Amino acid sequence: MASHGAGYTPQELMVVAASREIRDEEVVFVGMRLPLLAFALAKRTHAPRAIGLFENGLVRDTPSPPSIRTMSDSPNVQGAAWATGLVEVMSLLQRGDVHLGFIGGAEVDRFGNINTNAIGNPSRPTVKLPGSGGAADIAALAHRLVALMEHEPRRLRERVDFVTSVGYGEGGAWRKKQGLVRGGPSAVITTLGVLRFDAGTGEAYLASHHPFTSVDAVQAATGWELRIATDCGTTPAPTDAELRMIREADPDGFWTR
Amino acid sequence: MASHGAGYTPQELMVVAASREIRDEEVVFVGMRLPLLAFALAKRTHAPRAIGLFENGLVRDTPSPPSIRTMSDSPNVQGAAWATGLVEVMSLLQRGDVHLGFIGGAEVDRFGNINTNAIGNPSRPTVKLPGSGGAADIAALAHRLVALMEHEPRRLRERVDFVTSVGYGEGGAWRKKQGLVRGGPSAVITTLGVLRFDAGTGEAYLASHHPFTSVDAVQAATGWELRIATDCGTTPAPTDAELRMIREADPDGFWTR
Amino acid sequence: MSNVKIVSMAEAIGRWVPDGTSVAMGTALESLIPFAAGHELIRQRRHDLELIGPISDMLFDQLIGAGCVGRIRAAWVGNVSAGLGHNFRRAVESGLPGPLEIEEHSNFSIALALLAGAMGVPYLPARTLLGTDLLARNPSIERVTGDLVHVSAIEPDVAILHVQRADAQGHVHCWGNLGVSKEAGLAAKAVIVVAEEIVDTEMILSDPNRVLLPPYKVNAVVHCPGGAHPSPVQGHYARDHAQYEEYHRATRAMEGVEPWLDAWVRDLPDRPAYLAKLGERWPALKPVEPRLAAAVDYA
Amino acid sequence: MSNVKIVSMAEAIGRWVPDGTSVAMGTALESLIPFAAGHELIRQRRHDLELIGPISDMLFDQLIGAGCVGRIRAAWVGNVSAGLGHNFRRAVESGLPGPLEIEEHSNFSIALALLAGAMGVPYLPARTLLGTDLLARNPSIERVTGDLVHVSAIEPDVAILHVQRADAQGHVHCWGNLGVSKEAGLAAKAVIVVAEEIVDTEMILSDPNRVLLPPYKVNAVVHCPGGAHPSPVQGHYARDHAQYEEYHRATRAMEGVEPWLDAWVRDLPDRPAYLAKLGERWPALKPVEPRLAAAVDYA
Repeated sequence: MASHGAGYTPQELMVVAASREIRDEEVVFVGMRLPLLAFALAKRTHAPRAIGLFENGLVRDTPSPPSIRTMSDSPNVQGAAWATGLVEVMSLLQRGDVHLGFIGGAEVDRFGNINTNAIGNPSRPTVKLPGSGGAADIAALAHRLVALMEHEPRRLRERVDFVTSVGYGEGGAWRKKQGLVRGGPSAVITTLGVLRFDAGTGEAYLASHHPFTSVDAVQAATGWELRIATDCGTTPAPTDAELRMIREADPDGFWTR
Repeated sequence: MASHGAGYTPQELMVVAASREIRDEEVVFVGMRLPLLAFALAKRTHAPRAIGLFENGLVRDTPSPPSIRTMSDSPNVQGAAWATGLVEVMSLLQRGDVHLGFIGGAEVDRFGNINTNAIGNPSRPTVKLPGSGGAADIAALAHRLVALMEHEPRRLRERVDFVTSVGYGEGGAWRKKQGLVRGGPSAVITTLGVLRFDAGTGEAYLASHHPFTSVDAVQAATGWELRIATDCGTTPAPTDAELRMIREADPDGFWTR
Repeated sequence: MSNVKIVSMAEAIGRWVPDGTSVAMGTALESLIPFAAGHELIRQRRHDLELIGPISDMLFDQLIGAGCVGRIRAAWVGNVSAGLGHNFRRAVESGLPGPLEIEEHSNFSIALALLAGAMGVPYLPARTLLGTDLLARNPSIERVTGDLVHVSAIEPDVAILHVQRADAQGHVHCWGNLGVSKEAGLAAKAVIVVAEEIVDTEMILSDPNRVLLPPYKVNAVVHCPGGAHPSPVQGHYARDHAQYEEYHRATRAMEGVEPWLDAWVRDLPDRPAYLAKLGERWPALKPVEPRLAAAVDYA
Repeated sequence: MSNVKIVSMAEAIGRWVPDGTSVAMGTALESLIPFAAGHELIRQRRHDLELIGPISDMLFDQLIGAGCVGRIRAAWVGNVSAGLGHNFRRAVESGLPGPLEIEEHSNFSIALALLAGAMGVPYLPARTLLGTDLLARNPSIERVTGDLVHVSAIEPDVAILHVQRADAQGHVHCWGNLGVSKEAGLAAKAVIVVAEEIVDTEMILSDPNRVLLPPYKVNAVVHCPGGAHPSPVQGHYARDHAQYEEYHRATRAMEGVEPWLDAWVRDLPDRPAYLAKLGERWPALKPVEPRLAAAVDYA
């Protein structure tokens, strides 16, 4: 693809941006698709001692092998550092062991709340989505949350129809009032830019736009009046080395092309 | 020993009596010492499909091998049907899977309450005992409970100093009032006889005395005015076949002599 | 001490999963999914089932499309590598082929519900779901203090567990990712084990830590090699990604559902016929080289 | 990615178990008891420890006798095959050699307390202990409804876990009866693993289902063959019943305690010296024939 002529796809840039959210020695709730590649990339670059958790019951301290389509594919179990149950891994999350969690979503709103259950009235939805999986748990219980999304006006909405995974709720001290002991979105990495959140209000702002787009284009693709960071710049492009590693991990381009 | 000249020891008779409490296909919380032998005997006679649980995390559907001293001795793990954790096995008990549980005790009272924590004032005991282990859980959660005890006046008391393992409490509907969902003592098998409990009042009565003693001797060795069943008879003596099997399972007589 | 529990898939489903049963399936997430059991439910035209599981990777969608399902309690229903489950969508959006009641969970809440059932307690506490519409809309999860919810126990009528090997008496070895298989099996009132291999009791008892649940919990053992295809079974076969894509495409329009069910389920009498229909795809999924676990000595 | 956690027993105890620490030990009940670690605590003259465990088969009694312990949270303290623990008795009955605070549990309640800690919740519900003096006297267990108690979480400062094998990075294999080892390790703020064997990482990762807990939870790995003697270690050595009897007899009178501690702990610099002192008893406990677990293929 790479229709923007940059030599890499938006997905590849998202993988690189996601990998940079991972710090060395962190425990990361990995999830599938792009985060799987981001974890592999981080392990091979700046975070060699990061640990990956998978909700099916796996803990890995080496990256998942290439070409798997689900976290339960046999190669993801081979060489795992622990193969246990879902309750055990979710309990690590609940205890506060997880520094960073990745999730996806169909819709996100200006306070980082994410919907993966239903578009429209939840009791009679116009589009029924598959549901939370572990995303709601990760959003509630990880110290930091990073979501990865397609950037379209129908996906970045003023208010989501159903809160599957909590962001900053209605903003301000909302999370604390709900009894949430930690966490909240650290970044939403989209196909067009990186959103971060105001520490006081919990409202999203554009922290950087990807090299192949602009602040105006991001604004136009967002369903509310998106705030822009005063120092909003360009998301760093992938290096050649990063692209090579991503393409080794996703040789068929299943997730990134 | 066998000082009473019967050709078997009181402990051997207790094992036989305990084994007869086990019905075929039952799930039995075995415990150690004499119940271990009772389980092995029952499996080899009338209850070949009984299942044994051990609180360290073991489930066996074959008897434990001979000559083990604790449930965690390596041979007790070998050939187990499940080797898991304490929580899992106790959860089977809590769910109501366990038909019959065996425990021991230092003191028992007229309502079948058992003390294994402290003699005297629990805050400054004259004799400090090791504690519950799993006995309190088994007494609360098994459908039927069988306790095995030495029969002495200081051990069979009007009221125990500390309730470790609940019997029928103060009698009547006490168990239900405490919120206990099932269970209660079915028998206390002592070195002198078998006590059972009135279904209405929960009070102990002598159901049978062992062949080498008498109702009067049992009365004299009991710390309260023990009721006697109108049909109180003699505990059936071990058969030669039973004795042979017990001695195969406890070749050194560690538990039974 | 003979206690043979081996029955055919048709017998197991016929006896233990009547209409209206609540069934836990797909408990190891994307692996070990009991598709063969699900297909037998479709062949026996089961109705009003309540399906329970963390995620369902395509199986629940097939059962919904076949009209077997009245209610779902799950965290996710779809097709993991291909996307949405079209039958699930249609059932919720339009009530086709029939109405579908859903109780929506997260993976942790459905797992805790089964664990509570396994532990014999009415609920377990958790710090998840606070502030979500999942909590607001699910009557089985209750906020009890400022920072804690109680997740109510679930005790399925039956759990159907696909495993690598079992003996005739219900001793079971299972390995790889375990998901909520143990919890579901222990919580359920009855357990059907579907095994790739039937082996001697001695083999299972040589490694009691590898056993999944106590043998007395197992009511039926079905020998069904390939019974989890297209999901992966550690040590036996890889995931057949293509079938997930094909099913996704075939069932996008409602008219595609019945032909797919006829071709892959109803027109096939049993699992061997299904595997034969796969042709060369089936042996190609088998691993070439073993990857053996290091030796363990129980002496 | 080098991350070597191997230290000597003296270093592990010195760094992770200062005076006043709460320590979970003896988590696999009568097996895998970390006696070598306990003896190092005695040699380093630790004070005011809080000991946590389901039952303690002799180890807690030794630590009490040596004056290391200020508080115990346990279900049972004694000597399983020989009877009472004389030091425990004396400490509670007479405050000798020092006062001892006890919080008395059942095996299930202490296990649930550790599980609650491992799960990150303040309590877990249970149906046990209703009507007992254990409930009446233990402030960490509360009756909350007519038929349910809540057991408060315990998070030990450190758990000391004896296992069969580990690598230098804290990947751990453990088998046999597991007791509450997993729960204690997950609940604890730090974990010391004491291993019979140090092996290659590859060996551990060949069987991820056999792993006890995630490697990042392990702070120190101590190589200490025979470190659980006289308790049994599956696949390595049998229980040395005689030592339990000897200790029981030797410590019946208080005057016998110090000589026993000198002879078996203080006068010995480390575990090899202890094993040498055992003489012919030690090799006699080793199994003659292996009993290998059936092969498992992760391909």
